Amino acid sequence: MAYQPDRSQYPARRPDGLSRHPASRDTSTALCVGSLDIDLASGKYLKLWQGPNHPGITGNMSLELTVCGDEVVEGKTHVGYLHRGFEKLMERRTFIQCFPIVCRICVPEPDFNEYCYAAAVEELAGIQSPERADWIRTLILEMGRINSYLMYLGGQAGAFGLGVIGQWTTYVRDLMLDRFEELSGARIYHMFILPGGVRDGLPDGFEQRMEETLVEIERVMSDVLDVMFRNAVFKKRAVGLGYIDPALIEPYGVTGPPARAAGVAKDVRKDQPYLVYPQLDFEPVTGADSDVYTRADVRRRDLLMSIDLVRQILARMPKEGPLMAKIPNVLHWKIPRGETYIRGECSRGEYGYYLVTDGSGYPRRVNVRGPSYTHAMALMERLIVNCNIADVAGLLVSLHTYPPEIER
Amino acid sequence: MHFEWMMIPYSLLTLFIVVNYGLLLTALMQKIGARVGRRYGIPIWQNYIDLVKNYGLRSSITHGVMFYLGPVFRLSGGVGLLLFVPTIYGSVMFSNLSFAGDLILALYFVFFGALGMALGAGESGHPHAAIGVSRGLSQMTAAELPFALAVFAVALQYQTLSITEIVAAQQGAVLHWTLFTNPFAVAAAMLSFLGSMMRPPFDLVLAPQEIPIGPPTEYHSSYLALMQTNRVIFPIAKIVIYMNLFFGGAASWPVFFLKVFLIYLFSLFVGVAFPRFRVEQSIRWFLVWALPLGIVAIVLV
Amino acid sequence: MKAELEKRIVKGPDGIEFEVDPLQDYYCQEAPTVMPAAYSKIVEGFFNWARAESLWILGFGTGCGAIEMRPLMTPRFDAYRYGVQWRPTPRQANLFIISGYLSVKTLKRAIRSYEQMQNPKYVIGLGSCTINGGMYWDSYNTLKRLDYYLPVDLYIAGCMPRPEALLQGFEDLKEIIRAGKGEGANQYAQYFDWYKMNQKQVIHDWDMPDYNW
Amino acid sequence: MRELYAKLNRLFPLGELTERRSNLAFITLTAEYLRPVLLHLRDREGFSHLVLLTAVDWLEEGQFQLSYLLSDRANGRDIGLRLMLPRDGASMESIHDLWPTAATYQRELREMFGIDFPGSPRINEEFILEGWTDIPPYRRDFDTLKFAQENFVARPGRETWDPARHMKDQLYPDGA
Repeated sequence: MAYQPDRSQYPARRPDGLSRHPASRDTSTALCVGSLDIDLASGKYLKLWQGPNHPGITGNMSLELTVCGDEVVEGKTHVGYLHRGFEKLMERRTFIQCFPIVCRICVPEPDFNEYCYAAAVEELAGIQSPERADWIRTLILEMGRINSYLMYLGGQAGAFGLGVIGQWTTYVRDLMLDRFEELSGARIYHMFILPGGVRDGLPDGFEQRMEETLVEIERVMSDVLDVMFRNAVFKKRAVGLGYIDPALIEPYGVTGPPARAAGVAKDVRKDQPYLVYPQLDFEPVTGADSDVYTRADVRRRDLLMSIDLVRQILARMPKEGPLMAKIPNVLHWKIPRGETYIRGECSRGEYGYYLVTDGSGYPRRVNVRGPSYTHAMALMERLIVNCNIADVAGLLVSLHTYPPEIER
Repeated sequence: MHFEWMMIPYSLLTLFIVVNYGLLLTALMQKIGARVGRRYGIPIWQNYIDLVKNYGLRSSITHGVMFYLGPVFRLSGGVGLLLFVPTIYGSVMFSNLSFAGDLILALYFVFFGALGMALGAGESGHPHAAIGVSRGLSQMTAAELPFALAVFAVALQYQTLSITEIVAAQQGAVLHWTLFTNPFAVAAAMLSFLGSMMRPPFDLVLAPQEIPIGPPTEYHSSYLALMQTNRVIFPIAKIVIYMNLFFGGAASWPVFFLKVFLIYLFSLFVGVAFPRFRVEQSIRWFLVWALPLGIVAIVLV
Repeated sequence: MKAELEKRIVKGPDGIEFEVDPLQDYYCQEAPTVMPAAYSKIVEGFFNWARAESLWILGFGTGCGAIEMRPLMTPRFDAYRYGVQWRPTPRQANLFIISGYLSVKTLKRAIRSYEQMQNPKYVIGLGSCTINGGMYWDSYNTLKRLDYYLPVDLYIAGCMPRPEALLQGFEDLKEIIRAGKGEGANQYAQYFDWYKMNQKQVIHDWDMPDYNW
Repeated sequence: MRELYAKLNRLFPLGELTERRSNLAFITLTAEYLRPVLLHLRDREGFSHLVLLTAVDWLEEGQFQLSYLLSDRANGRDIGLRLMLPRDGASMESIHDLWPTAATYQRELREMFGIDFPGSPRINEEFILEGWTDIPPYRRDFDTLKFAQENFVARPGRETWDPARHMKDQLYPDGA
């Protein structure tokens, strides 16, 4: 069969004679630097687009695969479908106006954006957030991590056709979203951690309802352990798939669970503790085999550890105290020239904000470092070679990528 | 037994009952599957509405003649299979045209629809359809092998190829069923049955996360409605064969409904609890587990 | 233009040379036509009822609203109860939920997906950003007004809308369809030139046929 | 970090040091010393993780600042390398051979700032934008609001208030 493009997808071309800014790049001469010389007309290869309209793709991105038989010989990640230009938009918003839009950068786990942005602003403005606010921030980040992992487990099982896990985990994720809702009033975008502190304290009876939710999550997790992790077919699919050599960890900037599954105990919570993590009792979860199964297992155990951390936080956090530091009038808030980088360990790896100020009331430059940026692009394009078509979705999900943080 | 004109309205009546039962049964199965996932599930009459909607869509496009004929072949495979096996044992009304066809014809019809579909989906030109077809045909070859062996074992055991006579030989007591007289053949056939029901771990033809959704990707409107109709007839027709060969047939409609439901439920239970195999894993599984059972069944007979 | 789209002579594996013009051969350029309700009022009413009760959503999460789709189809909200299902291919879907802002790059894919759906088809704009740009009112890469590019039947406001709002939206859409007012596909065919003009205004590198079925 | 700076300064001529935290510092340097410094930091000092590579547009000074952020996990410290480039015809040596993942960052910078990295893989392929013909959007002289108003149709009825005046009218009508 000759080359047939997937009809839901269509590559781009630029009509000639369009006026172009000299600095904008001229793609008409773009050369595809591929490792292989692939002659599509030979009938041996097939070009296959997966996504953006594809249930096996994590969100709105696409993979351009060249397959030979059932085997992928080359894969390219295409992103940009969700680009909103956050980094540009924030340059024309005041520091407090940036606060409601940062959480929109990463949808399934928005709280890390709020924390990193708030902490970066506080550091450059020389503000210290109160201790009780730090405890609540840690609580929210750990709750968000549990949410994100629950979403992931459903996706990982679903990528191999085990849909029922997704039903169960989404059910408990909804319970967790209820806790978020009573805390912040919103399910997805909480907008709770603002520069200077947090918006509010815990509502009455929150600890007890939280405990009930955690017990329910643990119960479902033990079911997930039986049905997913001890399932012979799941093991058959996941064990040995998508092996990341530990030597690739540093060159490819791999962080978070993929790195920990390779036996490298990379965890920002331990390496450069922030918020109240130094006072909490935990050890980074690591694995050894560095395949899809180990990554899923590391995340499952990390989830259980987060449940334990939430319990520790609720038991030890101060019940009284201020929630907001004194911040200047937000309408005339100017921050002196400086630059900083704030990082945190989100469920996918190292999440960071690079903030540059120039003494005006607006950020000079904000750069978001999402873990998917390195995982889904360079690493994915390397891992996907020689992978079976059937395993592409499982492999992509196992890197836990969220495209909005790649393109912002 | 010879042909009478009255048999044609009788078979159409069977077809009508089976279509309605199939629509309700598939919805019920979806509901049971949904209960595993803690959901309430679709309304029991949802399949009727979907069918009407798909027939009622205003536009449809075609990719060529075979694209038209694919669903037609598929449906005729399902209907033909149903019509040439006796639905209710001992009933003149619902024995259909089974006097004219034997086991070999039934086996042929099992394959026929899938082949027609492969041709039609191939013409749709979608790469996912092409991959789905190649997956489907290779898996079907592996999965039908143990079934064919089991069928031969049964045919040898009863020394006949007529389905009616096989059913007749199993009447009398539950212990007369092939299930108890030749358990290896039944086991081989039931494993093969899993492979043909399009449920995990053997749903690699549809595989929504891998090649959404395989051969039917390009099908829509009335083509899809035809395929939906087939999707409710064909599994039941196949289950009728299994029921007749291995589980003593059915002497009345209530028994028929119950047995079909239980056999269908078997594939559902396996389906909700397992992820999907890869192609080569699936084929290897059939060759390693189901095929030896079929050979043992033949040897023992 | 990419090399793979240019008219060229291809030598097949069997050694026969033939000419391929991808834009002509792979895509049908025929413009859509208005397809009136062809049946008597009662039949059409019956079909409209069936269309309303069987909404098949295209599984294309174009924006952040896609995150609430999974809760929508799982135990808490379970939209299956109302005849709502996912379809992974546009051919079989009737309802396109534009789940949030559309970037210019996604708009291209959304148009293609929409045009592959079969008449009658419906579009729901989810979230404030489809209505007037919402949070991204000054962004250079997102559309501010969805109904200039695709015929929208219903908007669901919010950032982001809760699953309850979505369920209510489905009920409202059913009302619209049952009343015979869900004629977005015909509207698209009728004002095809206007929609194309708007689409080409934002997509600077238009490199597909005007209509692909 | 001061010892590290002193040690580095003996080997390479470096610019100023800005200490942000005890474990985060930024060092200015010139383009020709970037590669040796990166290599030294990566291989000798344990800064093996490239955290990010991004640019800042200092339009008023006519310069781009490239920021290379490296992290040393064992000692929990980070170092940022600042590098000033002239804004016109900005071009920089590619470091994709040191960190393969840098190719992605360089592709983004090429697209969003118009900074060229000759030799970087797929540098001229479209990354995020598609069919973009205007100024690279992250440059300061690109006005996103103006672009949006020119290109997209806005729905009438959207009002924008100046926050300061709105707050004054709503919260302090007495003029406090």
